[in-house]
Amino acid sequence: MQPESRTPVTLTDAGSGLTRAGMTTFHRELLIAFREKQDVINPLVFFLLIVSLFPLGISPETEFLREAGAGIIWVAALLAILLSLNMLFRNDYADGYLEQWVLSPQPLAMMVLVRVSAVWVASVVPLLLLVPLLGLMLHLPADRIGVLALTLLMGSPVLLLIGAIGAALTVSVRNSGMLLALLMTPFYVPVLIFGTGAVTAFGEGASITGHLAILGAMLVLTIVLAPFAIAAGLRMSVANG
Amino acid sequence: MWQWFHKLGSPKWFFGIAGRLIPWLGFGALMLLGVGIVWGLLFAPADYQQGDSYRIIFIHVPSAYLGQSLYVAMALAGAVGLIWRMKMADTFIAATAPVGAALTFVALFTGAVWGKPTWGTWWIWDARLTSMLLLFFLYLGVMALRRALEDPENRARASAILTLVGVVNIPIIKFSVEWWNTLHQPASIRMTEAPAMPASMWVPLLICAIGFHLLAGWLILMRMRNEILHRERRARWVRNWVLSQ
Amino acid sequence: MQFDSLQSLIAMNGYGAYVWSSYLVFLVVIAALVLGTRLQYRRIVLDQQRLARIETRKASERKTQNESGS
Amino acid sequence: MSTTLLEARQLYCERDDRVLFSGLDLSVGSGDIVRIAGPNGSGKTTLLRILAGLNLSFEGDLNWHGYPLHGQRDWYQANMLFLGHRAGITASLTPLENLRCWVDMRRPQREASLWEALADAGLEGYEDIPSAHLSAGQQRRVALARLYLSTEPVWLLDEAFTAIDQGAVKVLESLISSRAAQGGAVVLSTHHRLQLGECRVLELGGA
Repeated sequence: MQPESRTPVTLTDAGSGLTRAGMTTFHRELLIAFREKQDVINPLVFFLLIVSLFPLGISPETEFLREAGAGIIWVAALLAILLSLNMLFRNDYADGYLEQWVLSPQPLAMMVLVRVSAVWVASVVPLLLLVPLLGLMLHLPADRIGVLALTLLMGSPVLLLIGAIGAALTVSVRNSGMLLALLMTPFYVPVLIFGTGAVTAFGEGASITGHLAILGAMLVLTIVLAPFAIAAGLRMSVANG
Repeated sequence: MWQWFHKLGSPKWFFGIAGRLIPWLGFGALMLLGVGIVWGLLFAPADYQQGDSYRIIFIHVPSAYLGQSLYVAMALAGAVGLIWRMKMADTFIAATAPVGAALTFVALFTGAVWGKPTWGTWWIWDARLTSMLLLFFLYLGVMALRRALEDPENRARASAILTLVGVVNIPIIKFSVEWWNTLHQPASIRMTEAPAMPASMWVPLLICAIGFHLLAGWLILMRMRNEILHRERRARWVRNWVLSQ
Repeated sequence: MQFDSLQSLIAMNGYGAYVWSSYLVFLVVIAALVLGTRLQYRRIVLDQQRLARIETRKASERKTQNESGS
Repeated sequence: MSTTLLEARQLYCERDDRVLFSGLDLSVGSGDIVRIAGPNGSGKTTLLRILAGLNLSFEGDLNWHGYPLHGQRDWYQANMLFLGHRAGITASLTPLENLRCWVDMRRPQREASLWEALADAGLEGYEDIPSAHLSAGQQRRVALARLYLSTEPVWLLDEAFTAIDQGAVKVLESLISSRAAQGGAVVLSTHHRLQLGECRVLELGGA
């Protein structure tokens, strides 16, 4: 056992090693997602489940499915993302790593953005890959599936970032699934409206640039503002451990 | 002005001021609401289009307006609480959330009931009613989050963050619901803005609106006093006050 | 006065049910709020009075013990 | 004269309506070791979390190198290591990955020194198995390995080594005293009877 610790005591100033820390967080998140496959598979199965319920519940005719298909897929994606939210911070809060992560010298808002984008890649992109399959299941024409996938591609980061605010606020609360859904639903409505609006507009042959512009605006607004709210929420949740 | 602002922060001083204000607010609310509602119900002329069903406006519009401005007030209190770490700000949020939720519910219910005679359905997905429904969820969210967090410090900071995020989203929600409504709603049954009202209609409405504000103020100040008594229960002045009751 | 008799006031040419139900709900909600606030107030005051009594009794017991003890 | 690294003045903290401490002053300079003592629930953890900048619900002020701490948060966190009750080890990652993630977030170091630190902490041969298969004591040793790698001058250890065996306690004592000798400062609370050189004791919960 080597008693003397080899490393000298050095006083450093902050603000160094941001990219390295970002890469580590991103890499770590993907690694955990790969190892804990269950957290990634659950939202996928949930997504598939919900979409296949609607034709059974309402009616399997092509005419209805074609008209309602986009809305069904959007609502199902929204709920699946809501489900994958507690994968974000809950495990790290339980084993104490969240404390260490909050106490790292890097600016927390940046780290949060990197972490949420890693979770987006790990658990939401698989959802998007499933969209064409589900679109065909709901008899959507190919070009409309393309527009649907595009709106989901722009809308899902907004859903995840806003949901992460709720996740950060409720990470210290036991079984907060329902609370999270209640907190976040009102904030999801605008994204849902413009997401499905774009697809229906495309169906009627109208131009969708307006909708995509607004979705893009929401995306940029959320990317800039949400990380600060998430960081504040995490600092609050970690305060007395 | 600054000195007054900081005095506002001390619970004991606020408790005294609120104590003196409450009877006036209560009496004023009773008077104004009494006059406004009686005038609106009995003396205001019937609307040539909607007949007497429009009389619901005298409680629908003020409660809808208050439901929204109380949420904005909570967000402001949240910001003050976060920036200046003022405990009284959280007392305000704790007191206002239920009042705001109740008024938003009243607005929702009266709006729906008003829709029945006018359009034959109990609930229409009209832009304003839908955004009021979402505002109601926002209130429920704040109250549920506050109940879920035991630690007072966490509860204060969490509800401040949530109300601030909420207030940023309220215009976005309203805009997108308005836009969504024009897309799906044939123009004919769009809930019209308050029609150009003759004086005999908007005067009672104004009186009711002021009455509602006093009513909300009365309720909120009372609830804040309760909150202060609970939070400062170990302080000497609270003990003396409680024993003197 | 728009209505000449009580019956016509209640009927309000057909809209009575909607108008009065709205005002009733408004009254019920406000009454619930006021009642809730009052009960909350009474509960807090009673709790603290009980607590204060317990503490004063305990303090007096401790005082008598000290006197008897010393 | 040792420069004062961390200084707390007139700290007051109240938790579920008990006053944990009020008017508490603490000045920690380089070379100091301070042990926070007191019965359970006397606010040891709360005080350490306040000093770490995690817990913000207190009155009084907290200075780092003479500057108010809340203004210097990133600078302070770059020079402070906090280990709490929970080891902060992710179960699905191996000890090596845990250590690498932790070090890369703070002050990246060579891969070889990671292996050395794990070996020093007595985890030879366990570097590559998922931490879930490690015992609680071994998971604590991964946290111990962090101390080997840490170049931070200030350590705040809040009962960080509950489940470790006698051998590891010896290692911990030497690490702490060598950190203080090299000009760092350690503030800790622990159940173990640690034979530390000259160590000031701050008694809590005396009232």
